[in-house]
Amino acid sequence: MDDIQTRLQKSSRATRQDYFGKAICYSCIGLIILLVACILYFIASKGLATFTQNGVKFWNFLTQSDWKPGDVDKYGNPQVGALPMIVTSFSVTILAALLATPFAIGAAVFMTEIANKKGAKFLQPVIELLVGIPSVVYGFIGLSLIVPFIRGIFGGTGFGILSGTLVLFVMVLPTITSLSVDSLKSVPMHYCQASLALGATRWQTIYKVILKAAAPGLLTAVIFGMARAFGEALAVQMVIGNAVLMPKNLISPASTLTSKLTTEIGNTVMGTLPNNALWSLALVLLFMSLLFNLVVRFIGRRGNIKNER
Amino acid sequence: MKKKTIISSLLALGALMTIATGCSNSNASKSSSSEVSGKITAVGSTALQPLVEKAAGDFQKDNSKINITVQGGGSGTGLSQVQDGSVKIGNSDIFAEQKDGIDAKKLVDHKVAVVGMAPVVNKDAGVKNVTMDQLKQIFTGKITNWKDLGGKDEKITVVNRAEGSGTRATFESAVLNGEKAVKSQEQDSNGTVQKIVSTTPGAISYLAFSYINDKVEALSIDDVKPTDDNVSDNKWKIWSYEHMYTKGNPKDATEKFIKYMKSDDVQKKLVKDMGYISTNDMKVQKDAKGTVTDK
Amino acid sequence: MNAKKSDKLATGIIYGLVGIVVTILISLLGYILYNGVPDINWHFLTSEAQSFSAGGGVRDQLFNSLYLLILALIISFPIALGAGIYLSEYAKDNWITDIIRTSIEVLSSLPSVVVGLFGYLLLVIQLNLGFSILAGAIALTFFNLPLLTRNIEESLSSVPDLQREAGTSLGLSGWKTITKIILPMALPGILTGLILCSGRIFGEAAALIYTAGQSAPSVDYGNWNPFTETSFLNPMRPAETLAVHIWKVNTESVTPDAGVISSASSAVLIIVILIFNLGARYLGNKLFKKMTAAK
Amino acid sequence: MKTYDFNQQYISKIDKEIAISTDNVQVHYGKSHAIFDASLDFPRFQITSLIGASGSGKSTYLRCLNRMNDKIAQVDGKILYRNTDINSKKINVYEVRRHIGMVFQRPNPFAKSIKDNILFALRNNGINDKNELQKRLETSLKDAALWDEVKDDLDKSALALSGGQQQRLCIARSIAMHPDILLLDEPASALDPISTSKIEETLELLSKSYTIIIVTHNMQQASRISDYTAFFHMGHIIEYNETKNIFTAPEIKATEDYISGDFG
Repeated sequence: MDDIQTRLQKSSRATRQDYFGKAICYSCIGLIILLVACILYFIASKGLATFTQNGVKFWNFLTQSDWKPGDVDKYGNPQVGALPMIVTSFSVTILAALLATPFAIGAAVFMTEIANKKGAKFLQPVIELLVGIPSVVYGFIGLSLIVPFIRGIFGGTGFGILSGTLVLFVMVLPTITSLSVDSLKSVPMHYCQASLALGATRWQTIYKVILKAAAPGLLTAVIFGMARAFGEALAVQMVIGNAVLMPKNLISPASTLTSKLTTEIGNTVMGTLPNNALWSLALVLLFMSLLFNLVVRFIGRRGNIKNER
Repeated sequence: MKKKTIISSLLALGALMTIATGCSNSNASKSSSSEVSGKITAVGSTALQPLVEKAAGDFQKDNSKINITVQGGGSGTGLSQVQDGSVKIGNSDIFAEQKDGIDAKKLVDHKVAVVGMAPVVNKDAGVKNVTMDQLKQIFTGKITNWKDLGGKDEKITVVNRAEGSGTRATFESAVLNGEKAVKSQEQDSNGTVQKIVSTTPGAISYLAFSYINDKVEALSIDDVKPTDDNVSDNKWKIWSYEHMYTKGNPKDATEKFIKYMKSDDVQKKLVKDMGYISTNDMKVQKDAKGTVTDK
Repeated sequence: MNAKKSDKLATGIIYGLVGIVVTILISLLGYILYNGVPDINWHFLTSEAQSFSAGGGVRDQLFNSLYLLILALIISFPIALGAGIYLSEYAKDNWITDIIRTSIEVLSSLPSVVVGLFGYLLLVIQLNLGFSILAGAIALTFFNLPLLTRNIEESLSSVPDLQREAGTSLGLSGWKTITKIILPMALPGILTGLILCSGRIFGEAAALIYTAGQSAPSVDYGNWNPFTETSFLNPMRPAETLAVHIWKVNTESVTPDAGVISSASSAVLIIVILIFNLGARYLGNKLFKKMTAAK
Repeated sequence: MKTYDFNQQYISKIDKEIAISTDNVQVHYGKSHAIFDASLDFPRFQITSLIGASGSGKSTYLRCLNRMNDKIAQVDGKILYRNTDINSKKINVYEVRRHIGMVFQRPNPFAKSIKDNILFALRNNGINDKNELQKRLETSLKDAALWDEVKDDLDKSALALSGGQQQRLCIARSIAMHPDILLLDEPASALDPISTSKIEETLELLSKSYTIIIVTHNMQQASRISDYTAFFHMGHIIEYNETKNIFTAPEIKATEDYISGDFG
């Protein structure tokens, strides 16, 4: 009796295990936070140097469209205007996501709700396989198939936002699809059964019950896809033309943040304006994906609240 | 639990390995025997990288105590790292004097090869020869159609090289005379440029000799053909050196390796294999400002 | 439009979309395999890459890719596991958790170029790791972490709470319950996530160009001591992976058979991912069966 | 819906040895108050039923008794077990749960073999003696009336068993720990009548050596197997008495209405 009483009050192996486990998990999380903080700090400190050390005005950086970090304009100001690249980056990302989303969700619905097991079993690995194709390969396929195709139809050189969009469309398709499949699968089976039992057609069930319940997950899938598109460098670089020009239409050569970054970083000297200006681009890239994230989280949260009500 | 232990012990092993290699590195550079030994890291120009890599491989066969690591990263990277002293050799396509932020006085230049570059056009254009002035007008955006040069009625698509790249610096200093290039597509690498020019009608760009093949049309300038011979006596004006920079005069292993790079073994064989021109074959020399003098 | 008609129409549209997707996917895979497979042979897989002569292989690149993948997983998996457990089991619904989740999402949306450059700045230059496998593996960890963490969290959360209650009601510590009861049940899901991540790592190039480097120095496959310079296990050597090799061959290489090497390498890459994929799937199924079915 | 006066309460005194008791237990889920001033004494080696409508708080209350609500609710008040307030922060909850076991509404065997289901927690509690483990495996399965059905398939996955077998396995798993008290949260609600009656038989056997507290929806079940019954309504304990008294002569109107089916 007394023995049990004292054991109730004393810590045991189980308590120590729990402390141990918690310590491990907390340090892992801590490490991740540290990494993120590190990245933010390093890139911010490098990227802000353009403005603090080289005296470039932040506003000019965002709104001007002349990018020649090595040269000065007639007033003696460095020419670092990133607007064309920002606009292009956004255009290709959003267009690619717009294009890919219906296909991806269609495929995901097919795999989870319509296809028999064999169909889904076949599609799944194929899609997972595509995630692993290196972007270089996409780039070269884009260069040898898509660019001539666009040139043949729309004229011009074939390089431009449209080609970039098409390449990115194929690249983000597997990402969005496989994540959409996950989120559709997580909708409880009984939702679907209940709806069917009430006499709803399959499409009504999919549209009104399943897609609605999975909406936040689908949104996340699209964001992940967009994130990949936004940050994609090597493939886009090959088909977009890399000209720092304000995009006038979808088939004129343009340049994204990432393509500029990869083409030039190796040629610049650490600590000089051309180098810092590139880090500023990286900072913009970082900042925009951050913003992206927050906006979508916000939307996702509102969606959740609505669903609960 | 077993899995966890394996993972953690592997992690620990990894950490140990890191530390140990760190130690062994410093040991290696300290120990000095009669035979020259040491560790050389060469970083920089991706264009020069394969040549140095191959030469380093051959070199190490006879000098097993010297360990050479060759890495890419670009000319800017090479120059800034050798200036920092974090590597022994900085490979560059460009004179250190031409780079902002590099104090060329501290660095010693070792020219290991000469690379010639030629304007290339898509075969469609129907032009095989231009004058230097026409070439300049194309790249500054004053001539925009091939028919002005006696070719097809086709718009000229200028594909420039990445700003700050050695190739572009060489081309602009030889052709543009200080004028600014038209804003246009830019590509970083020879391979991509070659592919784009060969597939895009009306495209013009420029390539190192070694990348010119029968898929693109290399232009003659003022009826001078882009050949190694024409480069060696400066009849062909668009060429540059491949540099290996050291901080101060090279010592020990580094000295030996750079000597090897300049030796006939490398210059007569590897340099040619790579499509470069040997510095020994040059009858003229160029300084950082682009002034050419007889050797 | 009545419900039946719209049902048919919608189903038709979905079939149409899927048809297009499948066509794209299949023709893409077919294109790569058709172009590459005929050139894959034993010689290609087991010989060294050549810088400027034809007939090079991808032995080192293939090994580097695998080694890098394994190192990256060794580093990132335990961290992701801890973080995933934290998020699914310990995290309370408050602002701290919000911040944590946001940071993980930020990490996941980081463009690979940015990760590469960050790795270059911090690992290669500041920490003086040089272009090395270790630097590459750490850079890959940045990609892996958010994906793996999310996947592990989801797999853990999908294990019914009843299992947790079963564990705790027996007086087991929370940690034991998680590691011994919940984790094994989540294993098939975690495994699938690992495959997806591995596939991504395998194809990653942008982040590695600046961290693991673009050169594949010849290594000694008989030297099992990871602390020596020439050992194939040495994590401090620069290592060009298959994906980076494809990039390099396509952009800068002067090898005459660059096209062949590139398409064959792409095919090899896909086949390796395929093997991986099927293997892990088989393993996952087997695990799942072992847990649920009679022996 | 009829309204009942929660102040009207009848708690009978227990003159037997008490295994566990609660003193003014309050439970809050966030802002909502789920259990009000619950004070009960549970007699040793008896079966006590907790009955009441859905949402009356009986399951919540049961889960307080071995601290299963720790992460989800705020529990105040005292829970006395062996003269110790086990609701105190200083108490080692893992020890509490070792002595007060629990079986849940839906069977939740681990995804392990039948044998490992029973032995897993034992091994983790430091019991490594092979003979002892074998003995406990056998007796617990026998006590849960499962031994005859599974003795040849001990290495089979527990998930391959039927629902009723799984639930009895869960009971066996709990009693293998040799607890003092066994809490059961509607253990038969997900099962068919045959499995249910098997479980009831098992419980009656077990009550010889364990104190059993069971939440049930099924009033026949409560009257069949339990010695004492407590009636919960909207977070309040309305009446607590010997089962036969509750079912034949309830003291409070609400109890009577509930039992006669004329409720709410």
